[in-house]
Amino acid sequence: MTFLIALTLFVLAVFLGVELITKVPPTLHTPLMSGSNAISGITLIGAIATAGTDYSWLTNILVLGAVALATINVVGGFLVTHRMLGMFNRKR
Amino acid sequence: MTFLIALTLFVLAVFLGVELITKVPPTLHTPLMSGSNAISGITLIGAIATAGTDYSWLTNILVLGAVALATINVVGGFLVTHRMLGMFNRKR
Amino acid sequence: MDTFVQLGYLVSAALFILGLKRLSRPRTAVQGNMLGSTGMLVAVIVTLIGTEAAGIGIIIAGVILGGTIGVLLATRVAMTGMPQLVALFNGFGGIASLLVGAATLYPDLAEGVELEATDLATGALTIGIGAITFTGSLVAFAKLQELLTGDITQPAALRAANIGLVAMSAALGVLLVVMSGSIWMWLLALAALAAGITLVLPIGGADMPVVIALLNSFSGVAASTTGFVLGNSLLIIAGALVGASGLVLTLIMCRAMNRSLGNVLFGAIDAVAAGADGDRIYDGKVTSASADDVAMMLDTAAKVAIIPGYGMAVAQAQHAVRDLTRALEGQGKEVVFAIHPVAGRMPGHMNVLLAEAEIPYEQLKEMEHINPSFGQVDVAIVIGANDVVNPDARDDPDSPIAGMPILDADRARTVVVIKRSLSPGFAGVPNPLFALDNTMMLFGDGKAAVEEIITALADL
Amino acid sequence: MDTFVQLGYLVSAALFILGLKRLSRPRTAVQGNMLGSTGMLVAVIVTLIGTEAAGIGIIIAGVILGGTIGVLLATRVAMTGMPQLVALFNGFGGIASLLVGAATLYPDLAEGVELEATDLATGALTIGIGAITFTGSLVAFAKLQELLTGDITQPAALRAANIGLVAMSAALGVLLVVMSGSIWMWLLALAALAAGITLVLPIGGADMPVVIALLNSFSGVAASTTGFVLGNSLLIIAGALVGASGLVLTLIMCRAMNRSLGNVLFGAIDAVAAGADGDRIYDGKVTSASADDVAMMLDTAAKVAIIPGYGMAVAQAQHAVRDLTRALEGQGKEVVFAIHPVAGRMPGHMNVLLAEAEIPYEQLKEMEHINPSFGQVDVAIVIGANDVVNPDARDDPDSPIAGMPILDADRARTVVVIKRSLSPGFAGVPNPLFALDNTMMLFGDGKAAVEEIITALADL
Ligand SMILES: NC(=O)c1ccc[n+]([C@@H]2O[C@H](COP(=O)([O-])OP(=O)(O)OC[C@H]3O[C@@H](n4cnc5c(N)ncnc54)[C@H](OP(=O)(O)O)[C@@H]3O)[C@@H](O)[C@H]2O)c1
Ligand SMILES: NC(=O)c1ccc[n+]([C@@H]2O[C@H](COP(=O)([O-])OP(=O)(O)OC[C@H]3O[C@@H](n4cnc5c(N)ncnc54)[C@H](OP(=O)(O)O)[C@@H]3O)[C@@H](O)[C@H]2O)c1
Repeated sequence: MTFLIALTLFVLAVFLGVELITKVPPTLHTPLMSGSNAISGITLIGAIATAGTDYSWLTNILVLGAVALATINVVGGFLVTHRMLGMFNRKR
Repeated sequence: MTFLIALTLFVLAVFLGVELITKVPPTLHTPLMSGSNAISGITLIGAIATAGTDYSWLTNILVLGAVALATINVVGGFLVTHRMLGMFNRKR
Repeated sequence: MDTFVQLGYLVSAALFILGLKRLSRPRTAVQGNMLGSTGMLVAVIVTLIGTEAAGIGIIIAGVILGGTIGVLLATRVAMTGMPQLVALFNGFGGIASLLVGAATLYPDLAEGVELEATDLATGALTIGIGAITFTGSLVAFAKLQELLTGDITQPAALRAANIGLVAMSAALGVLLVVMSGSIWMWLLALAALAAGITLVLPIGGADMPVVIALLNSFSGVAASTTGFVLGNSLLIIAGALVGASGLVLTLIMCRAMNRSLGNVLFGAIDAVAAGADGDRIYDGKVTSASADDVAMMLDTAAKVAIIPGYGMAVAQAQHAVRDLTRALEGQGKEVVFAIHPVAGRMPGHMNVLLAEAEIPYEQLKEMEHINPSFGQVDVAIVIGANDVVNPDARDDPDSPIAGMPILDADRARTVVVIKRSLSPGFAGVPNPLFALDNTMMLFGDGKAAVEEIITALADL
Repeated sequence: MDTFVQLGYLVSAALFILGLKRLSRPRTAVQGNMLGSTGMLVAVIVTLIGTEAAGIGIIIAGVILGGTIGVLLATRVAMTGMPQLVALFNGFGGIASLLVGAATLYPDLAEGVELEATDLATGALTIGIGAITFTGSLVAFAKLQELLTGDITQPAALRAANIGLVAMSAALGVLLVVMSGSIWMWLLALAALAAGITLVLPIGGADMPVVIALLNSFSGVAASTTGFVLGNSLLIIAGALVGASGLVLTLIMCRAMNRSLGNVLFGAIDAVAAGADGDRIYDGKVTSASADDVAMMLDTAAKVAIIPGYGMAVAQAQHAVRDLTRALEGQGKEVVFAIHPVAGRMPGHMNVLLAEAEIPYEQLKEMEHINPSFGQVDVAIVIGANDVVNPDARDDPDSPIAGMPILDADRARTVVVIKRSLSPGFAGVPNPLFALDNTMMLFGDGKAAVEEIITALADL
């Protein structure tokens, strides 16, 4: 993938992100924030892909930290969002 | 560009197109249709890129036809949209 | 160099996106169209610079030829001819994609170069979809331009043939991928061209706008698959944007008519066949009136609603209607226009015509907004509209147009209907509105009739 | 194999998109979150299958460790602690991006392998933005968790330091690209970590939600640039989606407070400094009331509006408020909740709390809907809200919060304000509402005060 194709993907996704989020009701700001925050934990797959490419102790530690921290972000983020939304939904 | 990256671009653009167009007022259906129709004339750049890759008379004729027809679509499409929108806008 | 081209394509894609975004809001639509055309210009310039201009002669010849024709068509056509012109342009886009696909694949196929299966598959899609778009759009054009008139006698046979041809195209596409010979490519093109004709031929003229939007979506997809064949990111993106937006527009229109896409494509003729016995409904119940009668009725009215339809476009009556409006307003009456979303032959058709006649936008009321207040309307003047004010759609569940939302003109105190005869509108069904006690028919050409009313009003 | 991974990534990206789309509509939000997490699962599985699992031990250890901590944190936290937890998670995402960036670049940098300038540049961005996200989020967490309290004495100095550190980070990033040594990478990380601290430290606690949304956007961008470094399409797309949506959310919130982003980031402290002389406003004009007084007032009311604010969250008074509502409704009164978009410390904060107490969604009225009808409200009960009902924002153009839209509680026939003292809310400005003739203050903890009212009502 060339840099410019990568940039094209980036630009398309930015436009899409803007369109998806404009006009959310304030009620949903908090769950939307924590839900999209969980998605930003996608860096986890970067961490996984990086593991095992190098055997120096320094990179191994960096990678272990990256995997663990990104997992907290992902797992915690989705769970907490679910809990929050659950409170809204009991009412409908 | 691999096929799957191409497919990824396609999928992103489809999502984006859907988001951009949902909830257009009926008033704008006709100009929107002709405006997006003009954009579909983008195949013109495909025609241009194809010109000169091969010198057989058959491909040359195909390419000439493609360039001319796509140009009609592009030029005519944008112009006609502009005329239509002009009628709306005089009033504001 | 490649980086430069890619960067230009990215800028162009962004301009298309911003353009579409603005095109879909009334205030910014003109600007949106400008952005779109700027994007196209950027794309063309970048491509010209970026490719070895070996075929530059062909390119220049093609652009001059196409540009001239495009400008002539776009500037000469009357506003009423818009729908068919858009169909025609759309067809040209489709065949251009077909030709590009063929021109790219043909040399390699002819020389027996081994091609990737994905390239062959997307090439086959380009050719198939481009071909359907082309002939389908031409048929739509011919129908709207009334080059093709008269009833289609064998809709069922055409539909069967269409299914056969689409299946055959698919099979030929698979053969092209598997066997990789140029003969399959040409056969595929032929089958798909025939499929486009049989797809659109049996569809009623009233449904053409939906068909055009759908074919517009097709032409976008064809451009996009061309991008797959050429490895061109901008073609992929722009084509996909148009493909998606065309499909969304199609579905929005179907929803406005309360019909499914399948029903539009495969159900229209049956509906027309179903409603024919207008005589029984109209017999002895239709009140015919003169322009003087209408003027007297208007004289005592305080609130007037004008309902334009396809007939107003045919009669080019929009300027006369504007004059009538001004005359009535001069007498202190309130005049509004009730605009049905599918009045005319094209979405927004009435808005374009009335805007042309400089009727202020604020005076045009959408269906949902005006319907609840028809009870307060003293006189509803229906000019060349028919299906969009047919109470059967609302009241008779067995009507072929049952469920289509309508303007409740029949709830006005008095209804004046201006048309040339009792013949039906595009859905082909009779309209009980014409036989109501509070309806008076003013038979005649739309423009002439309105002008007569104006004169009669002045003479009162 | 690569095709398989790419296909999995495409599916995952589509799931994220659908997830975000649904998350932004109340009816589909739960489903949206499910789709998002499914997308993440697909991405992880595909990555595990697709990469040579050389470091599988590390991966498993990391996932188990992180997963356990994540589950514990997410299930243990109280609803009032949500904002800071989101900040914390966000910081972890930021540092993970930083670490991935460093782990990818470091081996090559250390061995002197020549790297593309674009890889180094996006690597520098990853490290810089990841670092700012990390420390910025930690400071936001500490502020919200009230680990960091007290006024920041030198906001101007901190801001100057912040500008210096950001400039330094940029310079170090350029050095990294040009000189390509690992030392620049570590220095860059340090400078950016310090920049994150100095960025968030001077910002007032009331503005933390905006800051968190902004840092959320940053963490998305950091993930996206990680994707550039690794050539990973999914990271690019998902990161960009979050980056854009975080920014849009930030701007929506700023608009709800009628402030610019620049003002939020660099102007908050001044506002707090500006409003201090509450004494003059309140002196001798504040009417203090007992729970019995309030109950008597409520007894004659027909329409009651409850306005919750941050204090209700602090007091955990939502269940008591629900009981009060039921009691009043039992006496045939109409009770509505007026929800200000930035009441509390987090957008939607009040909605979450009231939903927890099972107050029906239909009873919650948004600001624009309730404001025109405050004239018909007999008693407005303000529970722990302050800034969002400050009439100065509407009437005094010199007020530090001038222009922020407020709930027009002062237009109700009678206002009851429940809070512990006359001390200001988070904007730090005095509130003339408390000194109005038709306002009675019920001093005390929110929960206790509401319970007293319920008892008093029952005893009437
Ligand atoms: N707008 C769209 O986008 C769209 C899309 C798809 C389908 N359609 C369909 O098109 C139809 C539109 O309804 P509509 O009410 O506007 O039109 P309509 O139902 O087609 O009726 C038009 C009427 O105009 C009369 N007319 C024709 N020429 C005239 C002239 N020169 N002067 C006076 N009257 C004239 C005709 O009656 P005479 O021959 O007796 O004069 C005819 O009954 C609907 O069925 C709709 O579903 C529209
Ligand atoms: N929601 C968001 O997303 C968001 C985002 C950014 C900024 N903000 C800012 O946050 C503020 C929110 O306004 P607000 O009116 O909800 O809150 P506020 O203005 O911060 O006032 C909260 C009040 O609650 C009282 N309180 C605290 N603990 C209490 C307890 N245990 N029992 C009873 N009362 C208690 C406090 O007074 P006492 O100490 O006298 O009791 C205080 O005056 C606004 O300035 C807004 O701009 C919110």
